[in-house]
Amino acid sequence: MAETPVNTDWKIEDGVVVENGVVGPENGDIGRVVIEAPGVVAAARPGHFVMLRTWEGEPFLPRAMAPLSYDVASGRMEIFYRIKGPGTRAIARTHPGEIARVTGPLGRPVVEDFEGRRVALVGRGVGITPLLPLAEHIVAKGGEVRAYLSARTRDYVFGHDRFAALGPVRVRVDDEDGDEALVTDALARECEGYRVDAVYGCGSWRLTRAAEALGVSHGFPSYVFLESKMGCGVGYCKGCPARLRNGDGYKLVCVEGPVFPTREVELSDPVHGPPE
Amino acid sequence: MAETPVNTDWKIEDGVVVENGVVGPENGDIGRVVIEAPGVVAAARPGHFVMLRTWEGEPFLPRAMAPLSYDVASGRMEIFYRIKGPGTRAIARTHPGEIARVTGPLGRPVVEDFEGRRVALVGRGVGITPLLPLAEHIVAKGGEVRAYLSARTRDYVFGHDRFAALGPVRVRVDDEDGDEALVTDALARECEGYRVDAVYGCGSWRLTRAAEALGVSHGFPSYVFLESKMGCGVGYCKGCPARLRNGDGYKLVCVEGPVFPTREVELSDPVHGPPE
Amino acid sequence: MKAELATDVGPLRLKNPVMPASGTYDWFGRDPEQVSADSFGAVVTKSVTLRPQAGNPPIRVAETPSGMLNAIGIPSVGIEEFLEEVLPQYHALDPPVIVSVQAYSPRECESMLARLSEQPRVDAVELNLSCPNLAHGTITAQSARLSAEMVAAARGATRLPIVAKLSPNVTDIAEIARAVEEVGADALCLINTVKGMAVDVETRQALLGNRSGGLSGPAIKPIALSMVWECYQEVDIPIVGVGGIATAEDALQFLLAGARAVQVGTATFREPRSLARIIAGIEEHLAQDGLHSVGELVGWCHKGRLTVGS
Amino acid sequence: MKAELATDVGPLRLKNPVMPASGTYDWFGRDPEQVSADSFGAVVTKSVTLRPQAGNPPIRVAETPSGMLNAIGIPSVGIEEFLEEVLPQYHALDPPVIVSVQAYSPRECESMLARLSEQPRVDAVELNLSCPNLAHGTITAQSARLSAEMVAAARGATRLPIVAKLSPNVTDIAEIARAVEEVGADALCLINTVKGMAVDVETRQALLGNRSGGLSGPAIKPIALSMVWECYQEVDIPIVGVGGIATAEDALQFLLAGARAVQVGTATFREPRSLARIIAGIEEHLAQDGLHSVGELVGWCHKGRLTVGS
Ligand SMILES: Cc1cc2nc3c(=O)[nH]c(=O)nc-3n(C[C@H](O)[C@H](O)[C@H](O)COP(=O)(O)OP(=O)(O)OC[C@H]3O[C@@H](n4cnc5c(N)ncnc54)[C@H](O)[C@@H]3O)c2cc1C
Ligand SMILES: Cc1cc2nc3c(=O)[nH]c(=O)nc-3n(C[C@H](O)[C@H](O)[C@H](O)COP(=O)(O)OP(=O)(O)OC[C@H]3O[C@@H](n4cnc5c(N)ncnc54)[C@H](O)[C@@H]3O)c2cc1C
Ligand SMILES: Cc1cc2nc3c(=O)[nH]c(=O)nc-3n(C[C@H](O)[C@H](O)[C@H](O)COP(=O)(O)O)c2cc1C
Ligand SMILES: Cc1cc2nc3c(=O)[nH]c(=O)nc-3n(C[C@H](O)[C@H](O)[C@H](O)COP(=O)(O)O)c2cc1C
Ligand code: FES
Ligand code: FES
Repeated sequence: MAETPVNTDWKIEDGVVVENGVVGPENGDIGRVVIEAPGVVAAARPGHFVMLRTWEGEPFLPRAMAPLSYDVASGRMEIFYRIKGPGTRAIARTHPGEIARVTGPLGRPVVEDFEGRRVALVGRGVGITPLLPLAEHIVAKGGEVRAYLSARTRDYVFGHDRFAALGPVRVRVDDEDGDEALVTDALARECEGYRVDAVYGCGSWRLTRAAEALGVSHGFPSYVFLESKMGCGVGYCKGCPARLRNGDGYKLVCVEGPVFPTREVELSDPVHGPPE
Repeated sequence: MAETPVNTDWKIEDGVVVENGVVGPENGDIGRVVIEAPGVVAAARPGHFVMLRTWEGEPFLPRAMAPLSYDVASGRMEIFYRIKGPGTRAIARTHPGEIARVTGPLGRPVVEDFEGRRVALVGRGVGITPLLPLAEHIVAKGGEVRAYLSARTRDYVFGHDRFAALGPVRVRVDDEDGDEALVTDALARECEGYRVDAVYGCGSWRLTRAAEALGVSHGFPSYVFLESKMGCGVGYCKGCPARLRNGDGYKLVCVEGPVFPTREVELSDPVHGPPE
Repeated sequence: MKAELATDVGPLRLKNPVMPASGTYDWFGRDPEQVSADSFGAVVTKSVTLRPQAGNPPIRVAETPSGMLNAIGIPSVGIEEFLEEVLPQYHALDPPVIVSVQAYSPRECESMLARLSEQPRVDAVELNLSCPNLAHGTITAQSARLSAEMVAAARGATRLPIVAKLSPNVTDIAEIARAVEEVGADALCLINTVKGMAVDVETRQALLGNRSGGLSGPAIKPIALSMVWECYQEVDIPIVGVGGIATAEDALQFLLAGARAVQVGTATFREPRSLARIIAGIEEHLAQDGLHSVGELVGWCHKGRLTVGS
Repeated sequence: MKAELATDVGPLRLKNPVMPASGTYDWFGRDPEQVSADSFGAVVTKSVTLRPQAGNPPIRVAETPSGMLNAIGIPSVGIEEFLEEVLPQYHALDPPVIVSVQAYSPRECESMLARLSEQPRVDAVELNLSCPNLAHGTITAQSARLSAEMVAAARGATRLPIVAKLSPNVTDIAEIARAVEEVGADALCLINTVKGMAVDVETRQALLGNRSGGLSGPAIKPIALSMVWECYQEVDIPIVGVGGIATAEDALQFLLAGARAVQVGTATFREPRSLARIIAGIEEHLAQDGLHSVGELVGWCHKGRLTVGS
């Protein structure tokens, strides 16, 4: 089923919440939590995610989260979460010092060698976060990155300075640039004078589709970080299908993803169709 | 069904937890919580209880609690709880400042006039608590009280000094006097030189049965504060039956009790038979 | 714009679609201020039996994950005392009064309904076909034949609207639904509790006095929703949805699946203000979505996809 | 004193009574250290079908109060690839391997069991009779006749122990249990998921891609316990209990109600260490209660009251 063996190198760690709070002045619907779980942090690679549960009782299932950063020295990971349902509301209620059960690292990491390669990263909202570990990895491996980040407001361009330390960053925020301004327009312009070798999209179907179209016309591959409601996160439940583009069934986001070549998978929300 | 109309004078109050913590050095299985809920407190009479929920999510149902004291001036009630299941564990986890949903006051209060009457109160463990409001009421109404209190250790003789301020107190604690020493032995001795007009028992089937036997031989009535697993606490669910002694069906603890004449009801635990 | 909350359940007109479930609310002559049955879409009584009965021995209720088990056993004063002592009190209430009837045979059903038909303020009867204490061992609503016999007897005895309350413990709920529709039920009430059991590890015995009980509360909501959906496909009479409703969103899910009204049971035990909050929440939701009436939502699931966001 | 955790399920000898439920655990050639299938009483595979199939479209899982709905649809590589690629990996494991089989007809069942009987390391088969995707519209285990036909076909094709996994969505579980016992099932597995549905208020549609799904998790524990209890009264073959088990106490309740072993499904998704903890918890409980073996507890509920405290 899987082309490479399923990741079974995860652990379940009873980590501890170190910091937790709401980010930015807007609706108060984005939180940031820092969790100490040295075992998981030490093993994490770009593309990995974790299943997180900071609560007892309801909801029953843990929640998939892709950290913005892992700090091996302190054993800490930093997660931004959009507060929308019972799971993220429960995370928001957690106090420092309380237990955070973390299962991870999960999924297939992005482990290619990026020596000499130029990579564009296109992210929006909390979908920006998994791109930072990737950006760091690419630069560490001798590649170049440019980040194209989109959000509702400037507060939600997570990790902006850290991306900026790694390469050029283009930003579009709705409340300044308008809802219709796509950050991929900047990528489109820059593709004209600059060779791009690959693009990774996350957090917006619209931006990812735009990035894919640029890839097709300029001849570079595009990848997407997919999301799916997950039962287990580890390959047991078969509950996280990504619809394959050729109509040829499904792959499992948790063990065969979360990163897929865009040509393989359908780029639309299974419930709501194509949003934003 | 009921001889007097069902109590519908209760309210649901979103009170607030003011203090909460474990009591005494032993197992850490008794907690004390102070809740500010002025509306319920103002209306409470001896014999009343409340349904309490300090948690979101599980367990689904609130828990019946009989406060040790109500302070109208501060709008606060003081509850001692034995930590044994999910409900009391959830209470134990509650922090000051958090919401405590209180439905009450519930049940039929003890409203007799106690002018010139001498009342013995026999309680054990957290079953001591409902006796204090009754003791205060009796003394306020011109009666006399003697308290016969039993517990595992001295820390668990709740409200000892407040009982002592109202009348003589006899105490038996297991860790000093042994498991087999019944505080009702003291009552038995004192019944010899002293006229007792009534006895109220709470928190121990064994002590209540002993008190009843004394009542029968000395010719005074005995009453018992009954417990039952409750669904609603307000008479809707019919889930809290007290078995009538004559085999004549049931009464509902929440609306026809919790205080019953012992001659009416069976004095045994419906699940575990006669314990302690 | 104020949305219209009124809804029809067959011949019954309700000012809003929310009522208590039988056995989970009682009118004691007056209500605590925060409960106020006058605001309900209807009032449903605890099931009443022909003859007085005491109910089951303790323990009668147990908690389960997101729900509870009950083995109450329908304590009842009997129909005569009910008509004399209990029902007259309900005259003070504004909403329609639905009397829940527990009959142990079609004959009992007939005689109870005949008595109820003479009353001035009974607006409908709900036949509790789903009680597990029947003499011949099956629950009426587990058999299409027995259910039809009971409803037919009721139909012969009254012109009052008849709501047939079915059991989820069946292989094919639609079969039972069709059977009672055919003999003249005016509406379905779906679902009664699901058979369940709790074991006490300490005593090593069944926890409930009656051994098994009925599971209710949020735990069973997905089961109830599925049965409402199925019966909506299969019968034409209106459906009252019940099972695990605790919030306005829950209630909306039942309307979308095909219920014209809903009942709230166990949630009241956790929070006696539940019904009032659900009514307010539905109203708010309709306004937010720019809908004119509750009726627009009923059965929407069956219509196909609503396109949003594009 | 160390208590004996070993238990027999018919001809199958297990070192402890705890195994994963089909479709909720997979052996991928190795395990994370904290999971370790080697400590399980047995291993049960995800159901395998004769021919490859892709499974259902998204959304496949939804959360419900104290549980979840799934409409996975049994994605399967088909029996041939299963035998070639998947099963050989299981040889590395110590516990007995139970292969779950999803057949769409007695004929398919026969041919799959014939193939499985040739394998060296298949210790038993579990027949999933409770899948809602059958061509002719009913779940096999909703009909005593269809269930018996399937089990009879299996019995004719293999001498391996056969565990028949039944559906809770029936009027009378004991009837189905007796039917499969009669044609040679060696054990029962009770229960599969309960039919349920979730509605998305935003889209106003069924949330799951396949509309309805199967409810699992703690929410259904009381239902499963009740069915184990009932079947224990009615059949002589051993019962494997499953449905909502998340703690050692849950597992003990199933043993007391009559199960000889238990399966743990949804709880693993919340906490992958669940099985290990349940095994340890049972052992601890036996020691505390001074019991010599798990077997002493099995069916205790049916024996009458244990007197304590006096
Ligand atoms: C690999 C991976 C990494 C993720 N990383 C992050 C992260 O870093 N930060 C973050 O905030 N979120 C992240 N998510 C998403 C997050 O796991 C879900 O949004 C989560 O379910 C929220 O839980 P909840 O209880 O708050 O909301 P839920 O109740 O689960 O969901 C609320 C609403 O959103 C819908 N919904 C939930 N999940 C999805 C989904 N995956 N796709 C479409 N609709 C959905 C539900 O149907 C519901 O209407 C990630 C998801 C995946 C798969
Ligand atoms: C009127 C009244 C007043 C009360 N006042 C107090 C009080 O002031 N302080 C206090 O600590 N408790 C009091 N109780 C008891 C308390 O409500 C219950 O013990 C409560 O259920 C504990 O909740 P839990 O979730 O912790 O335990 P649960 O899980 O509810 O119970 C734990 C164990 O105790 C058993 N059990 C629970 N309730 C009862 C019962 N009533 N009789 C016999 N066995 C039972 C259960 O079967 C279970 O095995 C009162 C009860 C009543 C009816
Ligand atoms: C304590 C209790 C008592 C009940 N009594 C009755 C009854 O007398 N008649 C009846 O038809 N249903 C009775 N029911 C079933 C409810 O009316 C309802 O169908 C069921 O509880 C599911 O709804 P819920 O999950 O909202 O509680 C009772 C339920 C409970 C919990
Ligand atoms: C995601 C998921 C997939 C399942 N797949 C199967 C399956 O393939 N075959 C089967 O017989 N049962 C399957 N089941 C049912 C479980 O084996 C089990 O009977 C049910 O979930 C109840 O147990 P639980 O509450 O412990 O999960 C599945 C359950 C879930 C939640
Ligand atoms: S979430 Fe369970 S298989 Fe992917
Ligand atoms: S607890 Fe519901 S009637 Fe007493």
